[in-house]
Amino acid sequence: MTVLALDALAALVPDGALLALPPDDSLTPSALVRALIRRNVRQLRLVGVPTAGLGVDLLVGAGCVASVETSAASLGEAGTAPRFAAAVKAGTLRVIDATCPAIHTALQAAEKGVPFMPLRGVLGSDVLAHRPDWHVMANPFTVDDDPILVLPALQPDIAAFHAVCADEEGNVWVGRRRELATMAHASRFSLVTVERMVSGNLLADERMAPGVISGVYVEAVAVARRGAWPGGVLDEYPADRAHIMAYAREARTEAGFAAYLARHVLNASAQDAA
Amino acid sequence: MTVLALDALAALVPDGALLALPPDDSLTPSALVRALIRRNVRQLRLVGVPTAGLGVDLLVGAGCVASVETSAASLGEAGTAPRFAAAVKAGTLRVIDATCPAIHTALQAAEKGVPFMPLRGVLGSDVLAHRPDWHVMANPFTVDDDPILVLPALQPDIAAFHAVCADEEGNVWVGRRRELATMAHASRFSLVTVERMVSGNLLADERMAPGVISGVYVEAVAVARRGAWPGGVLDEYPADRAHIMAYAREARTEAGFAAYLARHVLNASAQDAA
Amino acid sequence: MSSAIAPQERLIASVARLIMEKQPTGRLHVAVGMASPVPAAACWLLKKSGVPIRISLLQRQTGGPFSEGGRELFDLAGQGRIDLFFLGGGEIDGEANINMVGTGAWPGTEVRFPGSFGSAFMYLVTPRTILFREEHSRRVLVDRVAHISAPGRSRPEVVRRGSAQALVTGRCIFRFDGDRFHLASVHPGETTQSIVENTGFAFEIPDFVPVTPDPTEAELALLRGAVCDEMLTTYPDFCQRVWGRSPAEREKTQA
Amino acid sequence: MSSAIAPQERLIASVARLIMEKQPTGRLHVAVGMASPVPAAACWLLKKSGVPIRISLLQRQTGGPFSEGGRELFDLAGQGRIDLFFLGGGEIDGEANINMVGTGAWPGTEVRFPGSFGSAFMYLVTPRTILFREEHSRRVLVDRVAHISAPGRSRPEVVRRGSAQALVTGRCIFRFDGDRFHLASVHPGETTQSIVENTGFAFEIPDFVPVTPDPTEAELALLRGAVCDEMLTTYPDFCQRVWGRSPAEREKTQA
Repeated sequence: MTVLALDALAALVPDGALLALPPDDSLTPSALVRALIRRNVRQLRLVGVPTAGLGVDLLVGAGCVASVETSAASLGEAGTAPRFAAAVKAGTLRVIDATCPAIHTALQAAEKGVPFMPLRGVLGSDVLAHRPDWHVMANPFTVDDDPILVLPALQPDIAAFHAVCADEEGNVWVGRRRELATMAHASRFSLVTVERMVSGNLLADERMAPGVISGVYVEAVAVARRGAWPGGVLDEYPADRAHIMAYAREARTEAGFAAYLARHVLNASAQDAA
Repeated sequence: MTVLALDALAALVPDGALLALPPDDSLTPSALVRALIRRNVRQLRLVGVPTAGLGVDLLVGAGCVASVETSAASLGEAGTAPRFAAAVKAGTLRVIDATCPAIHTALQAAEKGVPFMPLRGVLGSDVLAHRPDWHVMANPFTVDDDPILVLPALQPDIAAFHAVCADEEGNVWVGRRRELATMAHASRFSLVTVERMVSGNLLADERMAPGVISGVYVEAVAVARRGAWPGGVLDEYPADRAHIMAYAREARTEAGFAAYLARHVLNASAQDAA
Repeated sequence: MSSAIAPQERLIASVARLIMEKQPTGRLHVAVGMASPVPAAACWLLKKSGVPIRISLLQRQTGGPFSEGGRELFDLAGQGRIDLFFLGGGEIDGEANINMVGTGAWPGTEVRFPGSFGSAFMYLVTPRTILFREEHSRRVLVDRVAHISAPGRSRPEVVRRGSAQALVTGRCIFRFDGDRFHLASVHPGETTQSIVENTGFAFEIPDFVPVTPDPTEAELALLRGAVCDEMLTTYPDFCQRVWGRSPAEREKTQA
Repeated sequence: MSSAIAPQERLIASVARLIMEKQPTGRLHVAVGMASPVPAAACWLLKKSGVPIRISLLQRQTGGPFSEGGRELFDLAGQGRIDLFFLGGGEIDGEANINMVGTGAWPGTEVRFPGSFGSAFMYLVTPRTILFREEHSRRVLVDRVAHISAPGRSRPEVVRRGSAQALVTGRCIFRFDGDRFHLASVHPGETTQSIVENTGFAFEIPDFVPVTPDPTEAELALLRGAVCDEMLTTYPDFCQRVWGRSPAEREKTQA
């Protein structure tokens, strides 16, 4: 594990990477997303775990994205993800619709190193009808007619997320957001921004260990204070609802989005690197 | 969730229950095991998650057990679990041999509410040859010849374990021992002994929440100070190796085991209830 | 006497009554998804009334009921441990199919809705679902959804624990019998005729259609007090709109 | 000059050399199971020598490398993220099959061993396994194990990342070529003849069989110092037996 500057962390995401991102309320790596846009990354294949928020909308609007696999794209109370919706309408974005537990389950399959995992429900949904990569099989444990969905393992190239802190071993603390652990375990490696570095070993502290993702999975870390903003971080700072609402309004138009990018992303390297 | 006396907690385990227990190094509920022997429980079907230790050996030796599903029965550095080994030799115990990740996986299937889950490895092991309830199927995601083990969901009636503390909502803190969470989630309900009760809500505390098993799964709690003894509890107290070593020697004979029971189990209700 | 009853207050009380209609033998566990202030308020109303209900709210500023991350809700539901869930949809049809994906060609080239979230799973594994959609128009309540995020009915061989119990809208309450919707009550100001005119699907109309009852005085007091208190940080806009209260005001009151 | 080399010290150094034989491109991740002091010491020896090795020790008094509980090791191994693991066995045969279950009828009515632990899984999913068993006798090293906890070889269609690299005993080191064991070196005091006499399975004997080398002075110094320090709380009995040190003594030294 190495500690890098934010832009160096962003440089570890190659064009075309299959990149897993958490939604806005789950330690979303907003500062890294902005750095990725500044570095002009292209053809990302994103996975919203299990949904997509502002970060995905920014990357789509900035032209960095080839496809998005997700259960939903939404800004929460602020409504539709505007650039995502516009790209779907324009046909410029490949959307691979899923349903939340299917994303968790496919990642759990990768986490365990098994090629598939079953999931109840979903049969009869058009989500399934549009997923030729998903199979329906007969439950092998009953002689009854019992069709069940099986999902192929989903192994992202990279999981990116924000955490409260990292230690020198690359262990990072995400607290109760354990869906991030599944995502990190399932991915080839993780890139993590943190509020701060701490000394010692987080896994040696019985109080902290349960909320830790082991450095085994972490390729590199960058300090990005308030790096989830405008998302929030557990009880450290709340989401900036006013900002998200303003974004939702402004990004309805291409021009508004361009203005937002110019103001908050392209000229913000100094502030994100702080 | 209700807070009960230890004996009242033990009374919630009916004869014949499918009861999941952690091994000695993973918050084992030793005080509850002793209470179960005192209440003369019979025909238990135990699951050692994923192995069996002193608690299982005591229950087997005291004649409380019909079957044990586990990956191993061992006292660690103290060697063989003596009453378990004697019962296997005598043919009085039904042993259902498994392998550690198979037990974790079968519990994860129950946790997710799916009827089965696959696992790599195991093919060619005689463990599989003796498990008619396990199936080998063709991986449905490849046209190659790719046999893979699938395990049926394992839903214990009851998960019993020790935790550091419980709050009034029945939330219990087990720290990093998250295999207990899988076990608790997979079981119909959990019975938990704790070192102490705490006020407030453990799930509302971002520092504690990651190590919490939600009260959703917990039927009842009893305070049992040093309730894992002779097992240890995280950094609160270490395992009592000398005691376990002495048990391993003494329980080699029926008479020695009876003497141990009389000294440490049958006459110990006052001390366990303290 | 209370000030005028807000439409949302009536909806909240209606949802609360529907929740209480079929109680399981154990403690009722109700989960509420994101962006669902009316269902959340209905749960809080019951809890503040002393009903031993367990609420798992997915949308919270901090804290939350789960320690396995967002996955735990779905695992619980997969086991059948969530008794009741709420779903909405950009389109809902007469077979209780819901469309959260969009209209036009897949994946929503005409209008893109946010997406299916967990609906394709939750609708089948949860014993009861209350459908809630405030907008009641032929745009939303359609004869046939453009795409099925989650089906209202399943073939007999498909494992399914339940389906829609009812559909609550800004104009009325429908019940679902497993095949079709039945008009159960109309909100004040609506008539059977106005419901027919604004509904794109066919439904059963009983001989007598009651008016949806008002919340009681006790319910209103709870809604405007203890329930709003619980909702202020999670749904500030909703609380401002319905009750004219903001988190800042609460802090002032407490200070 | 050092005091006499303990047999365990030679075994530890031998295991350490085997670990270093085939390095992956990235950082080597070695996991060590319960009740495995020699493999654990070999890993510590490498780490204290400055080798960038990642060790995941399942047996620790407090703490530990994982936050998903014991399951995380198996998940990591399932993914192929554990490069090397150690296995032993009540019986080991010439095809590198291991028996951790017992002898007599299943499940071990003659002698019951503890059980298979994770072996049936780890042996197939881990690229390298070093077999370690200090007792070298015809009781342990048998022509054919009574029961196979984990097979040394698999049919070609079975997904398998690797098998035994070597078998280290109290008398010698065998290498495994995927089919058979080859005698690689004998410990001081042993001969090819003594190995044949004490081994129940057939194995290849090369023309020249070297003697297992002694640990170097530097290795001995590390073993008796920094390695023992790390092992004291986890394996107090082993440290007492091999190095005559106890945790209490360590506390005294540090105080």
